[in-house]
Amino acid sequence: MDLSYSPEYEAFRAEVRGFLEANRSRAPGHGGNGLTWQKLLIESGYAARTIPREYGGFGGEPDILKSRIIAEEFARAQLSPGLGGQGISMLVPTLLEVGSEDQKRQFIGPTLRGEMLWCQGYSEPNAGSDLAALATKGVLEGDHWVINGQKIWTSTAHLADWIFCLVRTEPDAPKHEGISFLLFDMKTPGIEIRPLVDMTGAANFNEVFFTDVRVPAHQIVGRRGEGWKVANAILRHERGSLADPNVMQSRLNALIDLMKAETLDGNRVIDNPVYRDRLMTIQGRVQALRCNDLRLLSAAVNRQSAPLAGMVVKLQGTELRHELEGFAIDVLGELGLLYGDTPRLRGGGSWQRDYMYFLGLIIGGGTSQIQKNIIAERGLDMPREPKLAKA
Amino acid sequence: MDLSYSPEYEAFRAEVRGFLEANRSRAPGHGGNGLTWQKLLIESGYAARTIPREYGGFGGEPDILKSRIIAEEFARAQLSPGLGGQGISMLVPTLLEVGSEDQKRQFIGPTLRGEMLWCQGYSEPNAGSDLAALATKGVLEGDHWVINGQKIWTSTAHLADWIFCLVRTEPDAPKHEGISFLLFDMKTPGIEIRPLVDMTGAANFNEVFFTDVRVPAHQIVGRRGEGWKVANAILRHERGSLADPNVMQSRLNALIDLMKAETLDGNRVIDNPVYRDRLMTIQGRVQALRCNDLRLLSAAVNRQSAPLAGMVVKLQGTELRHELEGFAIDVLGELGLLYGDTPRLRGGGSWQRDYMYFLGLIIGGGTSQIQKNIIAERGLDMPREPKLAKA
Amino acid sequence: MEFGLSEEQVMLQDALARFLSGTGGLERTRAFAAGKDRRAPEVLQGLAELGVTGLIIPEVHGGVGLSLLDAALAAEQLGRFVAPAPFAATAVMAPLALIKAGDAGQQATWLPRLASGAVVAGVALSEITGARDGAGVEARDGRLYGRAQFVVDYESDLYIVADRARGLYLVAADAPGLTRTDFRTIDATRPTGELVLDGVAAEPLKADDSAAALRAMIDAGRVMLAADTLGAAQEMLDHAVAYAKGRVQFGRPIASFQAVKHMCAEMAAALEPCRSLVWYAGHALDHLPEEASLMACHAKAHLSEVGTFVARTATEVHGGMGFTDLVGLHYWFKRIGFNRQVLGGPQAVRAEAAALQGLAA
Amino acid sequence: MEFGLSEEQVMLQDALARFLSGTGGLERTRAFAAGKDRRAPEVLQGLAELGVTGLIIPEVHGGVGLSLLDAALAAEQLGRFVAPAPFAATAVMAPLALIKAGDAGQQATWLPRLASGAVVAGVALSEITGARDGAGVEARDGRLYGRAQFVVDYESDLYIVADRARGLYLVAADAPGLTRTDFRTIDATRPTGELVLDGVAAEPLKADDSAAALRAMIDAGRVMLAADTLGAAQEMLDHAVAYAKGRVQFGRPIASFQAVKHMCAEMAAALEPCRSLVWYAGHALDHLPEEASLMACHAKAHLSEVGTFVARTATEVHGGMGFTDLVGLHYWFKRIGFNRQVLGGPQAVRAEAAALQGLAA
Repeated sequence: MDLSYSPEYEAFRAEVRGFLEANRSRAPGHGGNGLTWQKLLIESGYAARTIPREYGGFGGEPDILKSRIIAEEFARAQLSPGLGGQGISMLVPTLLEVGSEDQKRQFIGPTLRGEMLWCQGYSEPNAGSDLAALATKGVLEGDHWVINGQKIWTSTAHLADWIFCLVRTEPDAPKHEGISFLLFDMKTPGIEIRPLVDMTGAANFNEVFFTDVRVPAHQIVGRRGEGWKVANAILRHERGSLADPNVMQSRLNALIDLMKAETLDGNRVIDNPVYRDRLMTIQGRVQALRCNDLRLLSAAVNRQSAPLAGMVVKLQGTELRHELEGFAIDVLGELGLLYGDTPRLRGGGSWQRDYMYFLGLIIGGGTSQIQKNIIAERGLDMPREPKLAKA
Repeated sequence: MDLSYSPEYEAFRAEVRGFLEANRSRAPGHGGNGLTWQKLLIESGYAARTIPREYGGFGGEPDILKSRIIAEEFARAQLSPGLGGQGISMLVPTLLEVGSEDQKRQFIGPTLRGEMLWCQGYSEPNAGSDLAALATKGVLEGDHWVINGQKIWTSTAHLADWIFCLVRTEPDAPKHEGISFLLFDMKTPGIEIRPLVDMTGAANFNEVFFTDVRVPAHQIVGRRGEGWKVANAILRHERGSLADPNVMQSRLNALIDLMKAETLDGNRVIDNPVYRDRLMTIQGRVQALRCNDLRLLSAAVNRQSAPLAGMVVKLQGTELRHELEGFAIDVLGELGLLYGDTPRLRGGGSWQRDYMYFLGLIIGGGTSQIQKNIIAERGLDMPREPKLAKA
Repeated sequence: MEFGLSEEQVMLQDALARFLSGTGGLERTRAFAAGKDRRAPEVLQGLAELGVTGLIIPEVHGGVGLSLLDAALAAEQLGRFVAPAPFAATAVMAPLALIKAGDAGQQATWLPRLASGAVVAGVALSEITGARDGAGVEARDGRLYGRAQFVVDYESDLYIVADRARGLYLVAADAPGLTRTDFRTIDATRPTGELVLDGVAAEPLKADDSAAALRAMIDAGRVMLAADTLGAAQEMLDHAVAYAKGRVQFGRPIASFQAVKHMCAEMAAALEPCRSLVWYAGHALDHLPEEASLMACHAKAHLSEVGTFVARTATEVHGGMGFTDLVGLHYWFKRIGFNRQVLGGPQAVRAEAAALQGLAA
Repeated sequence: MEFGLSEEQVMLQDALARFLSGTGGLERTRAFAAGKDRRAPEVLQGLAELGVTGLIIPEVHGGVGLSLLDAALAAEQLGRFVAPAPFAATAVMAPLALIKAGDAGQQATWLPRLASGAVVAGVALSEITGARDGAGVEARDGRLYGRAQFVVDYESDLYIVADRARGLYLVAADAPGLTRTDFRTIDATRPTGELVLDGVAAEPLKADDSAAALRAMIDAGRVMLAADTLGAAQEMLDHAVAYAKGRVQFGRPIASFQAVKHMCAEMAAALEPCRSLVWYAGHALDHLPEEASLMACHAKAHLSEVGTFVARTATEVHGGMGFTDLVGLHYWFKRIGFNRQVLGGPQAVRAEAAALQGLAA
């Protein structure tokens, strides 16, 4: 057990801090532009760090601790850590793993530099928890796939240049083996985007409809029918990131500040023992998840295995965060109901928004029910749902 | 909505009170004997009230309100309401419904008078939630059933004169149709009783082993293979009674007294706002169950239907009671750990005992998981567990 | 002895349900939420025709003269249909104030107009159940000064305002010196806001014991909010069960998965006893004076907790759909959220329940 | 940077697990619980041979000189095997008191004997973490008066007693004026009881700041109890999963029912982060002084809550068997219940956590 960083890493931390001090004025929100900032970060090795130079990255060695130090220092300085999004976080790793050389050269660089925005076409109205039931069809006609069907939960579809999309191309193959992973331009004729308003009132997601959308045959990643395999390796990355305990810790600190600032009948809310007890209960759980996160980091650095510790993050994290935000609403009482552009609003309405948004995350990215199946089956080696008799 | 009782019932209540005042000295615990008290109660119509005279009962008309008034007044007077047990509460109604005339005349009277104690032989080690899987075998040899097998959870087996027992007599019939309902003497050769110590430290239950136990063929209730039907109608009566909200209310009052009496660092526990909040949360839930109970009583009296209200009682009641007892332990802190014959014990150790005992009741009489299945399937009309494919 | 609803009460529920679904149900609510109007006059009109606005107002004043339990049953239906209509204040708390603390002239002036729906009355007493931001109202020389937040049925023609001394006052919405600030909350179906009173001339309700009237208003208001949550939560549960039966994943209705069944069973198990609790609390308001305040607290707090659980769980059963606006489930979710905080959050109400029993320090 | 166990630590766990299962495991515990002996000398002897009694005692005093995290790992194994052995006081809190507050002579006298297991030391400071029944100890003229309840590792030769002024004293178990009253609790594996001190001659520990030593003792004791619960709860979960896989009902292992799977998944999801929390809290005791007390509070309170949940749920998964003595699951259930209350129940400990952060009123 050693929570300190070696001198090499402390030096690296100092380097990052120096960079951030020197370049603060070039960061977005401080006078700089997002795309040039991204370019600077890649050149300096603070974004796209481990992606090979020939594909537009920095070409550094993978080093989990350095990645962590970068994340920590950017957060501390409250400067943008560069571009994110599903193109960078999901498509790029996919292409690196299974893309063709041409695809890597064509797509990774512009994606990293923010010149090419992506959206993800996985879920469908009848393929949610059961993603492999997806029904969007792709039929090869000559040298084009002709795509018909509908996707849902497509965030940033209205902004995206391209989509990476799961399409059923082998209708006669078993469910999991009939899917292909296709890339195509969102300006292709036959694509209609409808914003999907959610309970927070925002349109964070879209429905996307495909009618005879024609996609060049070579824009497939992996082979025909391998789409499930291609997509699945990457899906796992998404889940943990939904419930970062360090973000939770900041949120908890904001909650404590709120409880010190707000009063009920002239008494500070923090002085109410019942609320204080509830706060401490939540703090204890946040601490447990933070320690768990430290364990996962250490396991990754030291190439040890802590599978169960990883599997519980999404379930525990999203539920706790939802609860934390709901507690803040209770702390505010009627003031906690305020939402939108309104007088007396607290925290920009973020408590209500995140209360609802994290209910969405409890559901999204694998519902809590699916998470429990995974923990039981993969973590505890309990039997999978048995096959049913034919009706 | 009318929570008052009509003059007829108020008069009946006065009559019961008069009886109790006049006969207090004849009650067990006040100088009287249990068996003569039982006889007096039957003669006066306060026990075995609706059971025909020819079988040894009082022969009154069924009247739910009068039954309730009797229960309330005996509880108020803190006098024994007469004998209970599985013979009276389960076997007698069964015999009345499906017993032969001979069986009724032979068994009901002595059972009601406490001259014949019964135990119940239903559960087996491999037939718990799945009771229909029971394997104790009965083979007809001449004019006797020969019984081999094992029962478990047999309370009062060590005291009982007779047993009513489910036995598989038709091995080739479908699972639910191969069971018969037999009655036999516990002194029959081949019966071995082993006490089953539980987590409370008491032996409230037993295991009972049968080796070539010979039972006269006519001691069957209903026909061969009808045992499941016979038993099941009665099982339902058992469930609600495990979680009487009026008992819960007394327990809550005892808890409030406890919180007023106990101190921590010299302060009364009731003055701790966190504990008070938890107490009020529990009180609100107890009130909800009491009101639900009132609704069930009213529905029974007025021949209305409130099926869901009935189905939730066991689940909600046992879980709330377990929680209430656990809270009392927290209230007592280290003192709440004391158990058995020890100095400084509070409430005779009842908080710990009932905390454990009600965990047993969460499990017994249909586990909470089975209760939820029932609520979903029968209460909400959701599908039953689908049939599995053959492995 | 009968603990259940009479035929008339069942008919009232049915009539209200028919009207509220006939008036557009969720679609009317959506339009209201999306539009700029902060009143839905035709809904109010329909309620008036059904006698809901005058439900507890004596017949001599043009009302129907029913009980507070009947009012709770109406509130339950309003919650069930997330109706964009004022109710708890204008149809219950304000009439109660006038009945219990108004003089004959005040009653004759206002009760018939409230009964007919010609006048809508809001109630400003949130500071009595818990003052935030230093809000509160003081009376000096027959004039009111201060601030009252989170007025119940805020879009009104008339307000009943409580001052810090627990006196009750009538204030016209257009009284000079009164400034109104609209709030937006998560619940678009029940507009609320703040009154700033700067020397507003106000007519006191002249009862001997306006504190008792105020207590009765708060008790009744809490039971109405609890009933509203009951209706909303029951509707969410019904939606969840129906959705689970229709939604197929992994080749079978998700209602056949034990996890989904148990989520629904847990909701039903928690909610079903709540119905009896609300009935009892509603009945107690009129008939069991020594229990009324305590049962109102328990109904409010317990329904808030169960409602929150059902709102979340029913949304989860709907999967992603529950999170979208498409099925509109969030209107119920937010309505339950609103009911939780107004007239005292669960913790505050439980503290009051303890105090009512002499258990507070 | 490494947040995990070293090879040596894993070996320590394994050695202890081998010894404790070899010494009879549950059967030894049953025999201890059923018998009249309140000490299990051969278990203590074995622990001494493994170095567990001297784990944190410096090598110069005959100990092993390991860290408090190592002690927490040992506590976890003792909980896992519901071992009938003293530990939190005799191997951790008492040595800490002597190391932090004893003078050279006291250390030289006692530490080697504690390390070898020749002397067992109990700790009487429950009144500092919350006094019940008006208990408490006062020092006057070098003598102790009063009552100390729920002594940790009560069956001892030597006690470290805290008085109300937070001074620490050494008291021999056979000191004149000392009366012991045995208690029986649900947890038969760790005897406890009460000391009545009537002018007992006591030797003070002479540190400048005995309050700091006392604080360190309480922090460490709490982490040990949390670790004990971690081990016990993990064992219950493992038992539940194994039982569910073997138990057939309705023609299939109950582990294949989604409800049972989810109960186990919920236990694992709650428990797995607890492991890291206990590690961190154990590490903080030695290395992060500014966090140590707070993390000890969180570990104690959070493990108590999760432990209670796991104890109940694992019992439920076992169905009726879980309720019987046959599988002995209740030994773990009761051990977790014991750990919950000793050295401060969860609510009291959370209140302390708030105070440590300056959040209390």
